Amino acid sequence: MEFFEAISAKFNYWIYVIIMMIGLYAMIAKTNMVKKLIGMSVFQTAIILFYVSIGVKDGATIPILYHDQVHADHHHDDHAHNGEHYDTPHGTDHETDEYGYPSRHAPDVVIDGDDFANPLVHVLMLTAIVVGVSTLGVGLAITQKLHREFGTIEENEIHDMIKSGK
Amino acid sequence: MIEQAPALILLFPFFASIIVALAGIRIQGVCFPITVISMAASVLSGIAILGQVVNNGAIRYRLGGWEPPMGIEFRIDALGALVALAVSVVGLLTAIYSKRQVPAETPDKISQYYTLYLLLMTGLIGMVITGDAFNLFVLIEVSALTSYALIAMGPRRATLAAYKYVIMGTIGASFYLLGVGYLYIKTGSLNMFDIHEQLIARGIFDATAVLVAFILITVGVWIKMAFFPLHAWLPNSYAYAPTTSSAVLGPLVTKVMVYVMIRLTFTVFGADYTFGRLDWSDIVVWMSVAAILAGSISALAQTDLRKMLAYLIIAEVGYMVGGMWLANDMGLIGSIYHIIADAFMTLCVFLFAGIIFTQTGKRDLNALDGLFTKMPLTMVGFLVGAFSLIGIPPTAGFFSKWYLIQGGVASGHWEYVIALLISSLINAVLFFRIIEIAYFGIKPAEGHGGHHHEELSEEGPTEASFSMLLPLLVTAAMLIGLGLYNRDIVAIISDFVSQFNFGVISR
Amino acid sequence: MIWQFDLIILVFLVITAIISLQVKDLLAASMIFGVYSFLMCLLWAGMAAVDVAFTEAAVGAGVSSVFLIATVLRTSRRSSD
Amino acid sequence: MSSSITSFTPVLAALVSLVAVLPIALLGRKPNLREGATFLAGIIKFGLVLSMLPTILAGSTIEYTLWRILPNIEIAFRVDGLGMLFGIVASSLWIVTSLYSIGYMRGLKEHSQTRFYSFFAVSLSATIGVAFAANLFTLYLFYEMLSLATYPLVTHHQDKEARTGGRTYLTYLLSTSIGFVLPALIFVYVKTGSSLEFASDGFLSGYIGPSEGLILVLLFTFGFAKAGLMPFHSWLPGAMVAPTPVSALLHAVAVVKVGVFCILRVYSGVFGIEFLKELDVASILTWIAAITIVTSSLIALTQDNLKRRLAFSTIGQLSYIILGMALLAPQGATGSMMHIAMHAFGKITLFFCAGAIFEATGKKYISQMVGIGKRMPITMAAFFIGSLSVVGIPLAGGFWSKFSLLQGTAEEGHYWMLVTLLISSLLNAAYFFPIVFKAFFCKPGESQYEDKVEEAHPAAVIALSVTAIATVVFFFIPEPFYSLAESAAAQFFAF
Amino acid sequence: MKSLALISVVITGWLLLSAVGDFPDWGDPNSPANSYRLSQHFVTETFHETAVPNMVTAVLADYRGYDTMFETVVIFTAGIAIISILRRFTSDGADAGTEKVYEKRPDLIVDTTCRLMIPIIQLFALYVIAHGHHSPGGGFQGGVIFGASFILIALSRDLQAAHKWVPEQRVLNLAGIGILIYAGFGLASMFLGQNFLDYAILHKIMPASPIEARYHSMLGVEIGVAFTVTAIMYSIYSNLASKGTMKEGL
Repeated sequence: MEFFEAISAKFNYWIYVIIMMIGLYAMIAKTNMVKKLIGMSVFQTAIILFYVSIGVKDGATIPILYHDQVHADHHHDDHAHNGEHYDTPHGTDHETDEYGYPSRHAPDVVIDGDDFANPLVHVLMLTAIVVGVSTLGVGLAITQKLHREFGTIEENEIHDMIKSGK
Repeated sequence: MIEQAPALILLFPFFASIIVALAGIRIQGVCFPITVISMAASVLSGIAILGQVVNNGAIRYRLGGWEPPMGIEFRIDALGALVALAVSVVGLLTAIYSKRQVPAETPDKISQYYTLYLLLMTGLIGMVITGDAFNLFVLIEVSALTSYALIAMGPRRATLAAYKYVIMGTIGASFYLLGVGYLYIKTGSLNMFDIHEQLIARGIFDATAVLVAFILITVGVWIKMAFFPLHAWLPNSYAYAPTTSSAVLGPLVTKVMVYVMIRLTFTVFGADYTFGRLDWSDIVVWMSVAAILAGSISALAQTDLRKMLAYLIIAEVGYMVGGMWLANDMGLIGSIYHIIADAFMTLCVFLFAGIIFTQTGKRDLNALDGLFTKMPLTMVGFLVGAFSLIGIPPTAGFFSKWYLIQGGVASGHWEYVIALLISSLINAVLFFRIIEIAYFGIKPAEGHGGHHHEELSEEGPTEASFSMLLPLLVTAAMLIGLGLYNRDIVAIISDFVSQFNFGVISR
Repeated sequence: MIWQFDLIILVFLVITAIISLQVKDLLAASMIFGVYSFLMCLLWAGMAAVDVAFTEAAVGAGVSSVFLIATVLRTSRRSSD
Repeated sequence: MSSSITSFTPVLAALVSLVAVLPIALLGRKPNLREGATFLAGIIKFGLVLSMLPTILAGSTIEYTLWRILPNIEIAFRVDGLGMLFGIVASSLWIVTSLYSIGYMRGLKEHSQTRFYSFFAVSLSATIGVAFAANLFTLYLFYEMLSLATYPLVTHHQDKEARTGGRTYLTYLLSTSIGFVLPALIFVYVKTGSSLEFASDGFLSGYIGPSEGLILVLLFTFGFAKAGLMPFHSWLPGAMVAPTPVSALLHAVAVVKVGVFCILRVYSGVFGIEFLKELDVASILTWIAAITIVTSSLIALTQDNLKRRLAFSTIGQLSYIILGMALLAPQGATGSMMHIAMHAFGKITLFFCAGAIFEATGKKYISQMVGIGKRMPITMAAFFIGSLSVVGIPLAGGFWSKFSLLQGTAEEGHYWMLVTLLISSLLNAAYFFPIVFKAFFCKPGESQYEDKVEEAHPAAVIALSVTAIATVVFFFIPEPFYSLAESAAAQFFAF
Repeated sequence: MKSLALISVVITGWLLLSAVGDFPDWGDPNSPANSYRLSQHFVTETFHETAVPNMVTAVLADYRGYDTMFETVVIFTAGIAIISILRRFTSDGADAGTEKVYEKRPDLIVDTTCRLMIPIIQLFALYVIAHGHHSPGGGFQGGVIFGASFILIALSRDLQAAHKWVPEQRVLNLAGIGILIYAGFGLASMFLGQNFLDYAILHKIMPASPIEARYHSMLGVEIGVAFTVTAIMYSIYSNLASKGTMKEGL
């Protein structure tokens, strides 16, 4: 069974490779342009899956502080709901920055690094998703323009047209 | 303001693009001046950056004030400053050139055109100056999307080429992204310099993941720069795109990707890893030889002027990749110098091709029939560019070849030297064919001393407009200037190169 | 997080990816691609990447599918492969 | 070592004709002024060159560094005996040739003469630049410049033949210079790391091994294809489609002599005689030269087109020079350097005559020149003198150079070479004298020329008589050239 | 082509898989990526440095705000690119028969449902944008949803109907303004003497401490992003759906 454990320890790295290869194959081998673009999206989502898998931590939750945690020992509960001004608890001797403002917000809140999933990869992947959809849109636009000019979205047919000088 | 120059070189075209997008739709007249002014400002800040770097070392600019690796930083050293300046100068020249071209070729989309143009500039300059591996990916995508559009605005074959480019380019960028991911999973960092430190600190140079990351990144960048086996997208894209588009894409995109390759290879992985541990330079140099020969020979087969030039770009990319992989300082200096020199050479010939296409309306070499007497200035500008591509002193092309061959000889890669010589001979054949047509016309004047071209000179095309001639001539002048002052440029480059002591790399 | 669920979703992902690339009717392909994206966002939600999942649900499963369908209806629905 | 003086004069001498291009091009509409500019430039050039002669004869050199172009490589000029000799020949003959070309071009009403004169001036600059180059890089620079500047001259007629000639011309010259010389140049640079400055006894010895040395020698020898060594000779006959002044000055004097000059420079200044002796290349080079000599002379015999015959004769004569140098003996070197000058004057006379005949009668072929001597006595007399000089018979300057060449072979004991030289002299006689004989002494019937043929345009006639007379004069006073050559040779062999 | 694809796929796949064995276990908290100070800092310090409970938002809009700005630029670029590729301002007879009146009779059920749904959708979108600091969401998600609501109008009625709300011109202005808002924050901090996008300095012009200045600036930035994304998403759809004529939708 430990073999299965060894697999299960990394299985979605394996499967992301499989999905990605499906997409790559479609990108190269398909002749229909829309199919190529679908393959492209599959390819990109597979990469995103890979990145997200990096950030996973066992026993970690979503990278958002929830109320009780934020206000574990924080005076103004209501301020958390609508992001109004946070000011430091009076009377406490927290270090301040050159403007006389507190240099750390709510210093009493203690956060353990292993409780939350790695937010960085999520940020990167938000960007990657947006890039993906932008590329998809441009690709589709080009496809429509080609359809307008050649009347087909099959790449090989277009090549034949150009060869035959149409 | 001077300490903000690193951001400004990027922000001028960036803000200009937004302004053009907003205002240009209503008042199309503002597009051109805004573009030129912003690019000029960008050039000025580029000069400021270069001055700073030369005087007091590499610049670090923290975006958002977060200290790296938390935040993103610009890290501009001699190499970055030089290439950034070159990019902005090429951008300015092409912007001036586009004055008549854009309304002629894309009449109803002027503002969109300039928006995309400026965004492309933003992306390229950002790629050069950024110090963050993932940010580089984002900027690659910015420049890629703009290039797709700039190409797809052309006629139908350009659209098809643009589609190919979309697919290939996405594969390349995704490979790069994957490579960064593989590095991230092993080092946990995204800042290029921090990644390098982590690789050393964790001592994981032997890890398979790092090797795979290296391969993925290299191949991805090769796809984007159209290195020989992966070049399929390039020729048609640049041959059929609108002339201004190819005049800005041809010189810049591939060269900037070469810069990215050098940056990643030396900054992220380090020379010791690339040339010491891996020691693939023999294979890669052979590949570059194949690239050079393939590019030159297929250029020889073309009758379409711009397609021929596009194939020459492939050969030139071979020069630079090979030069970098020669694994000695001379080769590296040569390929860096060639980035700059070739940017202007290619710009020169592409501007020429654009002018010819506009003035004569023909694509093939016959368009050049006896043009010497009709458009002397244009032909003079072209001659300089051609001589530079052939490698005739004192143009810049000769000296880049000089350094590259020097590196090849020093490292004993004779195949590379021979390939360089062959390709310059092929260039000589190509361009003297053109010169002959342009000088004497296509049909030989029979009999003794025909007064052939004087007769033709009445009708037919005339000299191009000032806005098109000026960039061409400036570029030609710069080619000669770069040649005569190559010593100073190489001195700057050596600042960058000298930090890698190739001598001690165990090969 | 429970890796058995993940495994099941991953298997479904592979299946949907293959189907959406094999089916000849492009409209169906687009729809199945939407399914694929939605499964993907489930998976990410399970991986504690809520923002990514949210974005994928909105962008991948939502808008991308609409773009694809628009293109398919505007060009041609049949695909030769 | 001889003292060296820093002076700007050599740069001026090289650049004056380059500057002259501007007025020539601007005055394109007024032919007289244009030619006046050409003359002025020529005279200034010649004056500048002559002004340096005493210093050189005094045994010192003149140097000037123009521009440091590469890390530790400069564009620099240095005038020494060899350079001076070549410089005098080229610049003096330019004046005569411009005179001649006025006659020729106007006589034939050639088109686009402005272009012709401009590029002519440019190529002269390049020639002098080569002559006064102080290091290998500068030499290469001007060598390439010359190749490019002469291309429009070769293709001057723009007809099919001219283009083919031009293509061959460029193909041979560029492919050899880029393919052979450039890599050899960079190899030398990488190996020595020096500034490529010519040293009187070479700077290469000690840096490279014998095998590399041999390869380098061959690369340089064949790389400078302007020297017309076989098998890289066939551009020269091809280039004969050019107008005769071009063939005369460039392809009898400037271009081809630049080729041999470069080879002499590289042998003496880069390798050094001593090192060449170590490499033991004398036999190979002499044999290459000898084969070229004999073959070209034999080919020349079969040519009916006069200019082509002259071209092949030139190829042979050039190999004399290389052979003389390859003997690696003072006498031989002296002879070969003198031959640069002597052959120049003789051969240019011959070309002038050929051009004059063509201009006056439109005839190119020897078989058509029977009895022409009666109609154009001056021309044919000059032709006779020129051929005397080339063959090397007394009363013409060529005798001295050939004499010392023979001396050199004898001293070094290369008897085969001695024989070769003699045979080739016989062949020379065999392909020149019949022309003269037919021209003057033919049976009344077979003369192809009736009365209306006259001498060519006076300018041309004057020019060719001047060179002919010069040839004779140099037989009686070969002094300047001889002393220059000897001093140069003395420098080479100063070990 | 297929064989070429197969070869490249097999090589790439083998390459990628060969490295998998080298990875840390899935979900390992001590893997370099998770244990390195970068992600640790983002987890533990974000709240203290920016007062934003949602780490993703904070990292997105502040630490890597430069990335996000260009992410927005990518969207903007895509919009402009699609217009420049596909849009046809002159109506030639390319797609004939569309010259008729485009106001087709909407289906009653669909129309009513959408009338009910769309306000709710837009309200939710605004919530997602505004509350991105405390809950999943932010400018992108909200913007996409907002754009989707317009797309829904165009789908349920017709493109023309949607155009009454958001004519093309206005869409583009919105997109540009969105980016200007984002970059404006950066520029403002530049004029106040700090580096580009350094929000902390904005406390000089905000009634807030530097940390809160970051907090509020992020909100503004997210709104800018939302503008652009909304506009461009709709613009892309309207171009793709009408094949660039902007006449008849789907």
